[in-house]
Amino acid sequence: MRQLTMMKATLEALSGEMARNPAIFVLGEGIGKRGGNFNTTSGLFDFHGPQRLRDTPISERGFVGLACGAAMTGTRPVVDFMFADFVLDAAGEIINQIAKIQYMSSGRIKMPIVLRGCIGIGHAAATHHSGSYYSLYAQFPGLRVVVPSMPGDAKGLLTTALRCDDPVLFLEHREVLGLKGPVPEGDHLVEFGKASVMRQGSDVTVVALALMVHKALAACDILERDGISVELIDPRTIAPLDHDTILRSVAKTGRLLIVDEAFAPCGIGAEIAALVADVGFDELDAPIRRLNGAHTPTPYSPPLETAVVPSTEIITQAIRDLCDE
Amino acid sequence: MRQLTMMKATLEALSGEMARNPAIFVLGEGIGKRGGNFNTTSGLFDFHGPQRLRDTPISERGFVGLACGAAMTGTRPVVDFMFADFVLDAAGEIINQIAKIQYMSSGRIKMPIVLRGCIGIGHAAATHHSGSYYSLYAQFPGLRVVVPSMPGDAKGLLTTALRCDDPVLFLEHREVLGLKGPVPEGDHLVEFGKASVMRQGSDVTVVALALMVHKALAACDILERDGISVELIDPRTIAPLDHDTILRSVAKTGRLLIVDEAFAPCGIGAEIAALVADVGFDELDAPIRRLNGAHTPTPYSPPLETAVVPSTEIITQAIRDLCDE
Amino acid sequence: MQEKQPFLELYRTMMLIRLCEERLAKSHSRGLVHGACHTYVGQEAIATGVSAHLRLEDVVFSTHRGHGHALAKGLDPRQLIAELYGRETGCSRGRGGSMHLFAPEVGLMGTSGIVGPCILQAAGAGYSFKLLKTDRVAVAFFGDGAVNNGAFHEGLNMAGIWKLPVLFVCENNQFATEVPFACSAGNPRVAHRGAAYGMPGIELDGNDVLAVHTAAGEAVARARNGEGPTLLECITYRTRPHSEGMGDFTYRTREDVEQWKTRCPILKLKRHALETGWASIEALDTLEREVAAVVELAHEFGEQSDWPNPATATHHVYASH
Amino acid sequence: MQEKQPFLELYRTMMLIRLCEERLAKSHSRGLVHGACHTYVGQEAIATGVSAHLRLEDVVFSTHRGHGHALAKGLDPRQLIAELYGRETGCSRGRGGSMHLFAPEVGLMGTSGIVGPCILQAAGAGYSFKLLKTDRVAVAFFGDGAVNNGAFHEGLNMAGIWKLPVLFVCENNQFATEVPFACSAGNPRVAHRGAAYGMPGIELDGNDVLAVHTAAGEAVARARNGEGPTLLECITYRTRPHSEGMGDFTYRTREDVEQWKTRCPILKLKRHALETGWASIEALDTLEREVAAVVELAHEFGEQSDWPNPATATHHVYASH
Ligand SMILES: Cc1ncc(C[n+]2csc(CCOP(=O)(O)OP(=O)(O)O)c2C)c(N)n1
Ligand SMILES: Cc1ncc(C[n+]2csc(CCOP(=O)(O)OP(=O)(O)O)c2C)c(N)n1
Ligand SMILES: [Mg+2]
Ligand SMILES: [Mg+2]
Repeated sequence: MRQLTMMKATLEALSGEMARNPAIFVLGEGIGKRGGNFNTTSGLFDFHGPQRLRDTPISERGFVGLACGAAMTGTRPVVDFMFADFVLDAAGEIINQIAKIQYMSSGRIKMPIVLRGCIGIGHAAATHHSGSYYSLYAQFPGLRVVVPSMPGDAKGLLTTALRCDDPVLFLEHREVLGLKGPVPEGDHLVEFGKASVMRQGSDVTVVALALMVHKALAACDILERDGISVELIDPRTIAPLDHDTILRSVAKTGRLLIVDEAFAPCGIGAEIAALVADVGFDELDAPIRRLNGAHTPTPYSPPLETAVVPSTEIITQAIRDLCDE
Repeated sequence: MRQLTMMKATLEALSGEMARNPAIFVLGEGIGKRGGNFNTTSGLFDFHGPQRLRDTPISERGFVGLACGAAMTGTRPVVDFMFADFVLDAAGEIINQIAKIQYMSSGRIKMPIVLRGCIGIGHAAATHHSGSYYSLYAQFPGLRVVVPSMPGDAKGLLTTALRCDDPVLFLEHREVLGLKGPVPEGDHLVEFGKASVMRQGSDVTVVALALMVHKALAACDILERDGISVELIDPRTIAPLDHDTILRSVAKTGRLLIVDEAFAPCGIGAEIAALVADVGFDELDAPIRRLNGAHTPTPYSPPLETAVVPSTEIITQAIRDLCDE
Repeated sequence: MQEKQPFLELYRTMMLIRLCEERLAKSHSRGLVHGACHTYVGQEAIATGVSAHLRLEDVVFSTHRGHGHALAKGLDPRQLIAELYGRETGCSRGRGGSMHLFAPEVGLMGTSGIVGPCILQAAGAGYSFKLLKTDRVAVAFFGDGAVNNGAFHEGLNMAGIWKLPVLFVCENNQFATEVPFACSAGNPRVAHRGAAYGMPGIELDGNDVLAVHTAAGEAVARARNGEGPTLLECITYRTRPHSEGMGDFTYRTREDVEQWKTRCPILKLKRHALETGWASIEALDTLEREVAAVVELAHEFGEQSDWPNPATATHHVYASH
Repeated sequence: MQEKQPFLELYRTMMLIRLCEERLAKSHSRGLVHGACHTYVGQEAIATGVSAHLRLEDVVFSTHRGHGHALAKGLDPRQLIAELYGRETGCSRGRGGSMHLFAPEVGLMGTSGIVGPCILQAAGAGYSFKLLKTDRVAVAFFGDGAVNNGAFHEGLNMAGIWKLPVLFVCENNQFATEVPFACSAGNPRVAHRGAAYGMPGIELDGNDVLAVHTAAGEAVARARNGEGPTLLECITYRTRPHSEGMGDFTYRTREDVEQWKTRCPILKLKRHALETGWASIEALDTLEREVAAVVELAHEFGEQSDWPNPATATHHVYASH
């Protein structure tokens, strides 16, 4: 299969859906002629013009709230945040409005909106351009939260998002945007709530997200040479979260490590641990471990930045330690 | 000891500290002459006047951001949200500014700010006046998160907050505001990160927060009659979270239930479960259980509202079930 | 508007709002209405004058004080009252209550317990209507309190630069809860703000339904013609407390309130009817009795309706159920 | 300002900013600066003219384009450059980088990677100063892009109603990244917005340091005297790309940029010096050479400084360590 970057893969999804559905439009800063800070809309302006690729003022709360009203009235907005950090100013619109209006209206109003943006530490981007907010959004009923790690999945998940009547947060790790992988041509959908088993294994289950999937894959390679067989799971969507795949794997391995670059407290790692400590308790042969980014604002300086993100070495060691438990 | 409502207890703390420290001022809607929607500043305006009890426009983001700048420059703002729901519009200021500036400035700027507001389901307040956001804030480094259940604790914790150089979210459950309990006179401090063991017991550990503490207490009474001995823990602050007290209790009982009115996914219940499933794993005799409010926006109609909050009966049953595991 | 019929319709709508509100106020004190209840008494002319120009497919976004907007847009009073009584037959099926009224069937896209979002959502509806090349119009109703909120600034600006078909209707009743508008706005003339966003801003007597009707007619026509948004500032006054059960005379005087009651929008239209002769006192009385009967029936309907089934409490969180 | 000395100081400060920025741009392309780097080239007159009136204990809050504000407020260029190089000796100890400069010792209370907050924080500092009964002053520097943000609206309004000692300095360089201000603001005259918030709004040539200096002097005096805030709109232009390494001629022409370079604030002051004779070309050249040496030393200092210790990466998250 052809290899594309995640950036190209999602552009293919968006471009295909925009051609198919005239009700889709994109809102964001620099997503018009400029084609998006991360090339998320590259080339689309020439086809679809300014109404469907709408450059906005720096009014994050405003255009997220505007997108909410648009989604309620027959169109399908895609809000392109650039960096997800910027959109905390719109948390009220997302959590109190977008997430709740289907419920409040007893399902008579739909909320087909995609909120996408870049997350993750890297490039010495420092603390206002590196947050990972997926666990924040996953707390709230009414939202779907997608965190792809692979280009093919990203295309399939974004296509699903663009046909979904629920609001979807689509959060793309900056350090993954440029990675290549196989991407199916034409229509390609990946269902929400279905994890991807990236490696099959029997000794230990590792659940990882976004960039951590790639680092964990490297760890799997290293450990394989030492005869440690890791089952690596990428949930791909954390709301909904695929319970079955995780529980089935732990039933097989008896051991679970969750690797997440984002903060530990009340994060998706805690949620997965709590799930398994309840429903999968009898299958466990060892404590459940979490490995997270350091609990600190992201520092700028490269050596500090490196120190706050779990590395392949640290992941490898954590898996070894868990196998020794 | 004299019995006061939580409302009166926190007013005593605030009023004492405002007398003691002229740098404290309060910002919020209706906290001036009106004395606060929940009487949080009742009577203080007459003593301290409009500069220290500042009625604001409906500019939640604005006055939280303003308080941030004030805290950086020699004063100690108390932001009174009324309902914590309203302050999602200020999430960017809290998460990207208030929480991060001590770090970014290498500790050369302090951030002595208290952000307080009402949380919790009740009074048919519906979905824009009933959220519990403590787990959201607990995810982020740089913030302290206090969730009192008892009037005496509330006084002691608010006093600590008002002398603390870190930003503190002080979130008061609406249905607890009017409950009475013993409150020490004069200076009274409760340290952050120290849980309160509300009941000692040996069969099962229950961790509960805010209103759920009161419902769990009722459950303890019922179960005691049946010979089930519950150890009930109120963490009081969830950031920092008192690991030791929880782990020590589970070491004794071997069983853990977390009761939290707020949403389950990525909530404080998940965090506590993950903690115990790791560090306390060997002590566990049964799966870790969580009991949460339903994962839905809060409905208005009383029978629906009742249905989404864990009741004493449901808590009692969950404890029984866990003891049977 | 030269004929009688539209005048009578305006009168009927205002009367319907007034009597519903008075009924709800009574029911609130009897415990039939749960949660908070912000009535629209005194401000009826605004929703009425604006909505008279709206088609079924036009949309309205409103606030915590939204009963009047809902009724004026065509919500069946039975569904309004049943909603506040928490019943399954309410417009939000009991999920919403006073501050969360949804009836997309009649273009009521929601009232909100949070101040501000309605402005942005109306801009968004305007965006849809423009993109879909319809001549539909969106309206945001909001209080003076919302003017100081970032949503006002960002929403009006986007509507201005993109020429969206939206009416921004500020109901300046001069207080946000108990805080006078003049204390919270650096410039208390709301209409003047239009200029900052490149749109006309018009100040009106919000207690004069004919004035509102005329100005809104022009603004709606502008919007439908693709000429962009308008900001209407309607000066008015609520003659009941901020919400039912709250005190009312610590921040304003009884005299002020009584004085404003003499400027009641319904009385004003009645006087106009009698002075100019487009309706007789008997005709107006008959109409009032009819409306009272409708409200009484709506109340009975609400009281007799079923409670929602608790087993459905988590339905409709997502589109798929 | 009649004597030479202050003129020379303004010249020196602008030159320091310019040469630091040019050094940083070079270092960025060499990989010495990590992350994004937004230079202030072309806008030097604004930070310089305003900060000339500020005392050490006055405070400044700034944006992503904050190097100039930091230097003008008195940050040692060594600490600036070391910070961008990611070193322990940087003003934020390597934690911040270009967009997060903190130096409370000289009243630099932070630059921010998020557009908007600096406006609110400056208002907050003004609140402190007023409550503490000092005559200190707070300044927010921000771009035209921030004007459409809710923070502008809420922050200016509060400063206006409470008469806070704050200068709101909008550097209107006519673009937010690549979007022309006229496309994103319903009314592109920023200074006119002052009226909405009850404060004077003054439009100036932001490339004329003497004009900025005069207007800022009056605004600072107003603030110190308890007369409240002022909005200054300084019309300017950045003559380098939005940030280092970005393209520059898709949204504006090379000719436009060249044209604006002829209006360089430093050249302008130089011309003024030579025309009116308050400084000779030799004196200015000497000064330039001195500044160049300072910048070169700062660069060396940065390059030779230690990296921060990774073991300290989580220090200072809370006050207690
Ligand atoms: C964002 C937000 N902040 C605060 C509140 C609490 N609140 C409810 S109504 C109200 C006053 C609103 O005043 P105004 O907008 O003038 O409307 P009015 O009540 O006068 O109709 C306030 C502060 C809220 N609902 N939302
Ligand atoms: C809230 C927020 N939204 C978007 C961005 C991305 N961004 C960084 S700089 C910039 C343009 C800012 O323009 P302006 O305020 O005019 O400042 P200038 O760069 O022209 O100095 C944008 C959109 C951001 N940093 N913060
Ligand atoms: Mg009002
Ligand atoms: Mg600019």
